[in-house]
Amino acid sequence: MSERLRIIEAVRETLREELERDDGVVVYGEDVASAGGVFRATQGLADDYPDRVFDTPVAEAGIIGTGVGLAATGMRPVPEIQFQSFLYQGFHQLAQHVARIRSRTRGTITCPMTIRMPYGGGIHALELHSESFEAGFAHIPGLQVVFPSSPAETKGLLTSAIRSPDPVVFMEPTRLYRSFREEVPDDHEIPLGEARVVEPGDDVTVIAWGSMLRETLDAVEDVDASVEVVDPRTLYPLDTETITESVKKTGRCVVVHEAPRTGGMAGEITSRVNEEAFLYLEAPVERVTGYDVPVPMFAREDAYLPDAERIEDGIRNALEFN
Amino acid sequence: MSERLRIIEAVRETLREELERDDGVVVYGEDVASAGGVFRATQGLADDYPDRVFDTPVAEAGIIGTGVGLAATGMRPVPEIQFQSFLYQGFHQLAQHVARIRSRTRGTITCPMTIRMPYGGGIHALELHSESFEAGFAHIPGLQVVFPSSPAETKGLLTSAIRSPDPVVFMEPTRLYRSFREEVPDDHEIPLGEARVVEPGDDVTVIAWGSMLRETLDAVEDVDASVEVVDPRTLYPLDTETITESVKKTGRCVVVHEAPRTGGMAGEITSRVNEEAFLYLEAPVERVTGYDVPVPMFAREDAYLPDAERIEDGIRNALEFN
Amino acid sequence: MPEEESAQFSIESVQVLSEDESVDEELVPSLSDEQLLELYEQMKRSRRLDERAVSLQRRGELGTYAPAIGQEAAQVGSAFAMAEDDWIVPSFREQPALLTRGTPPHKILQYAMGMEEGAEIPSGKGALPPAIPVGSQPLHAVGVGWGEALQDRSNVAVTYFGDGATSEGDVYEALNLAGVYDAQTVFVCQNNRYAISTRLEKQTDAETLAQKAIAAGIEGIQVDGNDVLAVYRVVQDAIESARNGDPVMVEALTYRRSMHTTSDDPSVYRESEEEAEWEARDPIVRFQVYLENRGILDEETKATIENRVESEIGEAIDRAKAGREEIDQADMFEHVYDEMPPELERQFEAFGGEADE
Amino acid sequence: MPEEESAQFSIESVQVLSEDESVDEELVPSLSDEQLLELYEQMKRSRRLDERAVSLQRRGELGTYAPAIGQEAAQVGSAFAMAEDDWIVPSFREQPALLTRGTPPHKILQYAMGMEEGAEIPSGKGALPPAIPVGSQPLHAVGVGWGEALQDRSNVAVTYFGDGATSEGDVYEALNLAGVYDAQTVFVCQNNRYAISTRLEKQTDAETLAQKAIAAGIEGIQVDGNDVLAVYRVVQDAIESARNGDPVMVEALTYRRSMHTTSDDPSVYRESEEEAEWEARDPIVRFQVYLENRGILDEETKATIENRVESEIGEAIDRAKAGREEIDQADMFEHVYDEMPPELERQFEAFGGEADE
Ligand SMILES: Cc1ncc(C[n+]2csc(CCOP(=O)(O)OP(=O)(O)O)c2C)c(N)n1
Ligand SMILES: Cc1ncc(C[n+]2csc(CCOP(=O)(O)OP(=O)(O)O)c2C)c(N)n1
Ligand SMILES: [Mg+2]
Ligand SMILES: [Mg+2]
Repeated sequence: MSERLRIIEAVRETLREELERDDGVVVYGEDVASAGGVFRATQGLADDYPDRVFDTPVAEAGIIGTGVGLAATGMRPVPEIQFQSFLYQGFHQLAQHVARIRSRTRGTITCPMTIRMPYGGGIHALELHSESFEAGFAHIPGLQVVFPSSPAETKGLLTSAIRSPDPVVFMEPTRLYRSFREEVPDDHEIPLGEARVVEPGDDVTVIAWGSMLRETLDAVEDVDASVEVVDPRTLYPLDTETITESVKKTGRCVVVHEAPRTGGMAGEITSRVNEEAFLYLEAPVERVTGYDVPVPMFAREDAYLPDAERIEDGIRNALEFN
Repeated sequence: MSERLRIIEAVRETLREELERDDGVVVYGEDVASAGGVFRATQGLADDYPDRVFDTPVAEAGIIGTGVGLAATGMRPVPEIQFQSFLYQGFHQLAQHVARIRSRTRGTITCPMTIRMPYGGGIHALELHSESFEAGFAHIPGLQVVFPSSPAETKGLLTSAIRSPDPVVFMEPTRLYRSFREEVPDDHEIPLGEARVVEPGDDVTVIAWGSMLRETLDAVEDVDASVEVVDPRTLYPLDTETITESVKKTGRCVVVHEAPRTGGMAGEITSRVNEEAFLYLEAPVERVTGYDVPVPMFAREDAYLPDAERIEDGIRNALEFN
Repeated sequence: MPEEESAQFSIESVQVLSEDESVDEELVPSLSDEQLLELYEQMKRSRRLDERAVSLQRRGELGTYAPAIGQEAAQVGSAFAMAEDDWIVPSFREQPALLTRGTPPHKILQYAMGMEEGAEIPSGKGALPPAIPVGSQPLHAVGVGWGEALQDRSNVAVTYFGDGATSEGDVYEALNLAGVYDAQTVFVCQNNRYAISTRLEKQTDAETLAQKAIAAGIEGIQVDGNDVLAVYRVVQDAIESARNGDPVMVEALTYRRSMHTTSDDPSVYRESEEEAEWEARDPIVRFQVYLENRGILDEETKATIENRVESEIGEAIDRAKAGREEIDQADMFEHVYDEMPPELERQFEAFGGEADE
Repeated sequence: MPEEESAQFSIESVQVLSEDESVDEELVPSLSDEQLLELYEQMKRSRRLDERAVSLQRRGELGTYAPAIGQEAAQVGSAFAMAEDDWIVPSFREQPALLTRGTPPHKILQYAMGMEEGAEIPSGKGALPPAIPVGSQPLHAVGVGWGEALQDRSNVAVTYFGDGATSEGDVYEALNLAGVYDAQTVFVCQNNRYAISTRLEKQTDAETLAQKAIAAGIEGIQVDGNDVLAVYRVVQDAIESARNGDPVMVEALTYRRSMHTTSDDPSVYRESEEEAEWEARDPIVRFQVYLENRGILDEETKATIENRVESEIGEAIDRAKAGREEIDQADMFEHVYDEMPPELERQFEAFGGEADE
C-alpha cells in the first residue's frame, strides 16, 4: 500500500521497516531518540524500538568508530550524523576503518553501516550546516555514496543501503526534507549503482543529484531544447554506462553540483565521459557548481548555490558551443 | 652558495633558514624534536631552536587545532604530521577552521600554517603510510596544496609555503626523501601556483607531480615520441594556463597520480583541459592512476602503484587514439 | 604496592550567594559598587538582547539563534574577570561573554543575520570568532595560550564550551595539551544540563565535568554558575593560575532556561516543572536581590539600566538591519585567500564580480 | 557549598610478585601448575618470535616490525584472563596477546611480510585485526562490548593501546562512551613509557594514566605490567566487571625494552642505563624465578619449552615464507566490496585480472 510522503517521512518509514525486518538494525546518533532527530527523521522510533534506537553523546568519531565494533558483532549500524560537516570529526574512523576493514581482513570482517546525514544548503542554517563533500567520500575506496532526490527515491535507496553488505554514506538533501510529497511504494528497493533517466531528451545531457536535481528540473522547463536529465543516484559506484550512453546520444553534457568546483564530482564525470564518449562530444563538459569558496553564511548563501538560472546558462553554453 | 642535497635535507635546511629568518616560525609534531622526526627531516633543529621546535603528544587534531591558535597570536606554525593518513585524525580542524578562519572573519584572523607530511607509497611501510588524498584537500576552499618533486623544488616551494599568508598542505614524497641529490640554490622561492614544464615536447602532454613525476620521467625515456612533461607543483591553485597551453600544442594529455582513480585530481585536470582546450584535444585525457582500492599492504603495493610501464602504456594510448 | 593507593584527587565546588540569598562574606570578591552594577547591567543587557533576538527570529529577521538565557552569570562573571589583553575563544552561545568583552550588540545580531561581518575581529586579536563545531574551539584556546607563552606575553585565553562538548575528543585533547604545554588557558565549561535534547546523564557517567581535568593532570573546579560572584571569584583565580602556566578547567553549573536554538522545542524532551525550578534560581534575580539587600540597587538605578539597555539594543537592531542592506554578495570571493587565485578569479568574473585590482 | 569537596577519587596499584621476588600470597591468583607454565611458555614464545622477527627484518624478509619485548607479562597475563568467546581488539604491537589468544605465529609473520592474509579473522569473530592508527581501536572495542550487550551475550572486548595513544581524543571518547553505554569492554593501556621517542612526561601532565578513566566516570586501576600474576588478577577482575556492564581501564606499568619498530634507533633518545634498569625487571625472568622457587619449573621443563617454541617458530617462518610465494597480486581488487563495482572491474581487467564469476 503506497503512501504520499515527504522525504523526511520516507526516511522515517524506511528506518521503521528495517528495524522491524532485521533485529540487527540499530539507529543511533545525537538527539535521535528522545527528540527524534533535529529534523524529526527518527521521531517515534525510540518508542517502538527502545532497545535499538539511541541518543549518543556529541562525539562523531565515537559514533562512527563504535559502529565498526557493532558491525563486527553482527549488527547493522545506521547512525545519523547531525549535519554532514560534523562527519569530519569522525573522518579518520570513516577512512581508516569503515572503508577498509573488509580489505584489511580479506573480507572476514565487514562493515554494513549506513551513515545518514543531511547535506547541502538552502535552508538558511548556521555555518557548516550546508556542505556537500561527496567528492571526498567517493574518493575513498570501500565506501558507497548515495543521494536520494525524492521521497520514493529515498525509500528505495535507503532500503538498499541498509541491506547492503558494505558501508554507505547516505546524503539526504536538507532542503528537500519537507518540500514536496510523492507516492512512495511499499517494499521498494533501488539497486545501488544504477542511474535514472529522469527526463529523456536528445540535445543535451544534464547530470544532477540530490537537491540539485530539483533545480535542474526547474531549469529544464525554461530551456528551449530537448534535455535529457540523468540522476546518477549513487556517486560510487557511478553508473558510467547510463551517463555515457546518454552523452553519446546528445553529444553535449552539463554536470551540476553544490560542492565547490575544484575537485568536485563534475571532474570525475567529465573524465568518464571523455574516456567513454570522446568522439561523440560536441562541446566540453560544462560544469555548474558551487564556487571555490566556503559556503558562506546565509546572507550570501543564495549567491553561492547553483540555481535554475545558472543551470540554464550552463545548458545554453553547452548547446551553443561550436 | 648552493649545495647538493637530498629532499630530506632540503626540508631540514629550509626549516632551519625560516626558523632563523622569522622568529614567529614554530616547528612541532610527533617525535620532531628529540628524535628529529621519524625520517629525520627536523634533525638538529631542536638543538638550535629549543624554544620553537617541539615534540607533541600523539594527537593530530591537537596539532592542527592548536596551530590555529598559535597563528592567531602571530606565529607561523609549521607542524609535521607523521604520515599523511594521520592528518585524518585532525581533518575536522583542517576543514572547519584552518581553511575557513580567514573567510569566517572576513580576513581579520588568518592562518599562515604549513602542514608538512610525507605521502605516498613505495617504501614498503605499514598500512596507512602510503596514501595521497590531495584531491580531497584541493576540494577544500581556503587551502593550498603543494607537491615538491625534487630537492630544489622542495626548497623553493617550502620557503614560499611557510611565507605564504594562507595555509598550505605540503605533501612530501616519502620515497624520494633520500633517493637522489640535486643542486639546491640558496634563498630560493618558487611562487605557489606556477607549474613547471619539466621537459618540452610536441606530441603529448604528461602531467605528474610528487613522486609520480620521477616515474614519468623514466617512462618518457622509453617512449618514441616527443613528450612534454608538466609538473603542476601546486594542485590548488592549479596553473591551468600552463597545462592548457601545453595541451593546445600537443593535442593529447595524460595525467598521472598515485591516488585512486575515482575522485582523483586527474578528473579536475580533465575538466579544465576540456573547458580551455576542447577544440585542440585529439584524444580523451588519459588517466594513469592508483586503483579504486585501499593502498594494499606492501606485499601487493607495487602492483597498486603506477609505474613507468603503466605510464608508458598510458602515453601510448593517448598517442594512438584516433 | 602490593595493593595501594597510588593517586588521589578531589573536586571542589564554590558558591558565594546561595539560592536563599545567604552570603558567604569571606568569599565575596572585592569589587566596587560600580563594578557590581556593571556585572548586573551586562547580565540584563544580554538577557534583553536574547529576548529581542528570539522575537526578531520569529518575525523572520534573524536565522537560527541560540539564546543564553539562564547562563548570564556564568558568562558575565567569567568574562568580567579577564584583563584587557586576554583572549576570548567562544563557541556559539556566548552573547553575555562577548558583550562583556565589548563586542557591540549589532555585530552579534549581524552574525545571526547570516553575515560574516558579525564575526570580524577588527583588531585581529583578543578574540576568536564564534564557530559552530561543538568542542573544536578549546584547542584554539590552547594554541593561543601556548603562543602567548612562547612570545613571553602574559595574556591568557578563556574558552567557553558546553556539557555536551565534553564528549568530543577535541576537548579532552585540549585539556591534555594545555597541561603539557603549560598553556595560559582557562576552560569554562558551562554545564547547562543539555546538549540540545540530550541530558547530561546521557553524555557521561562522570559525576562532575570538572573531573575531566583530572585526566589531563590539570586543576578542575566546580562553581555555581548561577552565582555571578562565585563565578567571578573562581575564574579570576583560574586566570591568575593560567597566567603562570597552570591551566584550569572550571565547570559552571547552570541551566539553559530557554530553547537550544530558535529551531528547537524543549517541550519535546523536558518537563515544565524542571524549567520552573530553574526559573526560581535565575542568576539575574539572585544577584538583583543581593544588590538590593546591599543597598546598591534601587528602583531608580534599575530603571536607568533598563532604559539604557533597551535603547542600546533598539539602536543595535536598527544598525544591524541597515548593515544588512549594504552587503555585497560578491564578498564571498574576497576573503578566501589573501590573493584571489586565478581559478577563483574566473569564477568571480563569471559571477559578475569585478576584481579590486 | 560555599566551598566544599564535591567529589573524590583514587587510583589503586597492584603488584603480586615484587622485583625482589617477594610474593604477596594473598593476591596470587588461583591457577594450576599447568596454567602457570602456560603463562610462562606464552611469554617465551612471544619473546622468541619477536627476536626471530627482528633478525628476519634485518635480512630483508619482513617489513617494519614492532617488537613487544619487555611487555610480555602485560599482554599474556591479560589475554590469558579472557574467556573463549571474548574479543581481542589489538593495536599493532600485540604479538604476545595474539599468540595467547591462539593466532598462529605464521599469521603474525605474514602480516609483517605486508600480507593482508596475516590479518584475516577466519571465524569472523572473537578478534579484530591489527590496525595502525594510534588510539583508533578502543572505539571499536566499545562498539563490540556494546553490541554484545545489545544482543544479550556476555562476551567482553579487551582492547590494547599504549601510553601515547591516551593523547588521542578517540581514546577518551571510547572510555566515555563505554561508561554511557555500559559497554562490556576492558581497556588495557600498556604504559611502556614511550611513544616512539616521546617520553610519557611529554604526553600528559597526569601522574597516572589510569586516572584518564576518572574523566569517563569508569573504574581505572594500575598494575605492575611486568608482573604476570598481578596483570592476570587485575584483568580477570576487570573482565568480570565489564561482563556486568561496568567497563574498566587498566594501566599496566611496563617498559618497551627494544626499539619502537625496526625502523627506530632508541639510542637517539634514551640512555642505555635506563634500558639496563629495565632489563633487570624483565617480566619473563621475574616469573621464571618465581616458578623455580615454587618448584614448578626445572631445567628439563625449561629446555622442553624452549625447544618446542624454537621449532614452532621455525616452522611458522617456513610456512609464512611459503605463503608469500603464493600470493596473487590481483587479490587487492577482491576484498574492497562484496561485489566488485563496474568501475573497479574495468580497472581489474586493465590490470590483467580475470573476474571470478
Ligand atoms: C561537531 C558538532 N557536532 C554536532 C553539532 C550539532 N550541535 C550543535 S549544538 C549541539 C549541542 C551542544 O551541547 P553543549 O556542548 O552542551 O552546548 P549548549 O548547546 O548546551 O550550549 C550539537 C550536538 C555541532 N554543531 N558540531
Ligand atoms: C593516528 C596515528 N598517529 C601517528 C602514528 C604514528 N605512530 C605509530 S606508533 C606511535 C606511537 C605510539 O605510542 P604508544 O601509544 O605509546 O604505543 P607503543 O608504540 O609504545 O606501543 C606513533 C606516533 C600512527 N600510527 N597513528
Ligand atoms: Mg549544554
Ligand atoms: Mg608506548
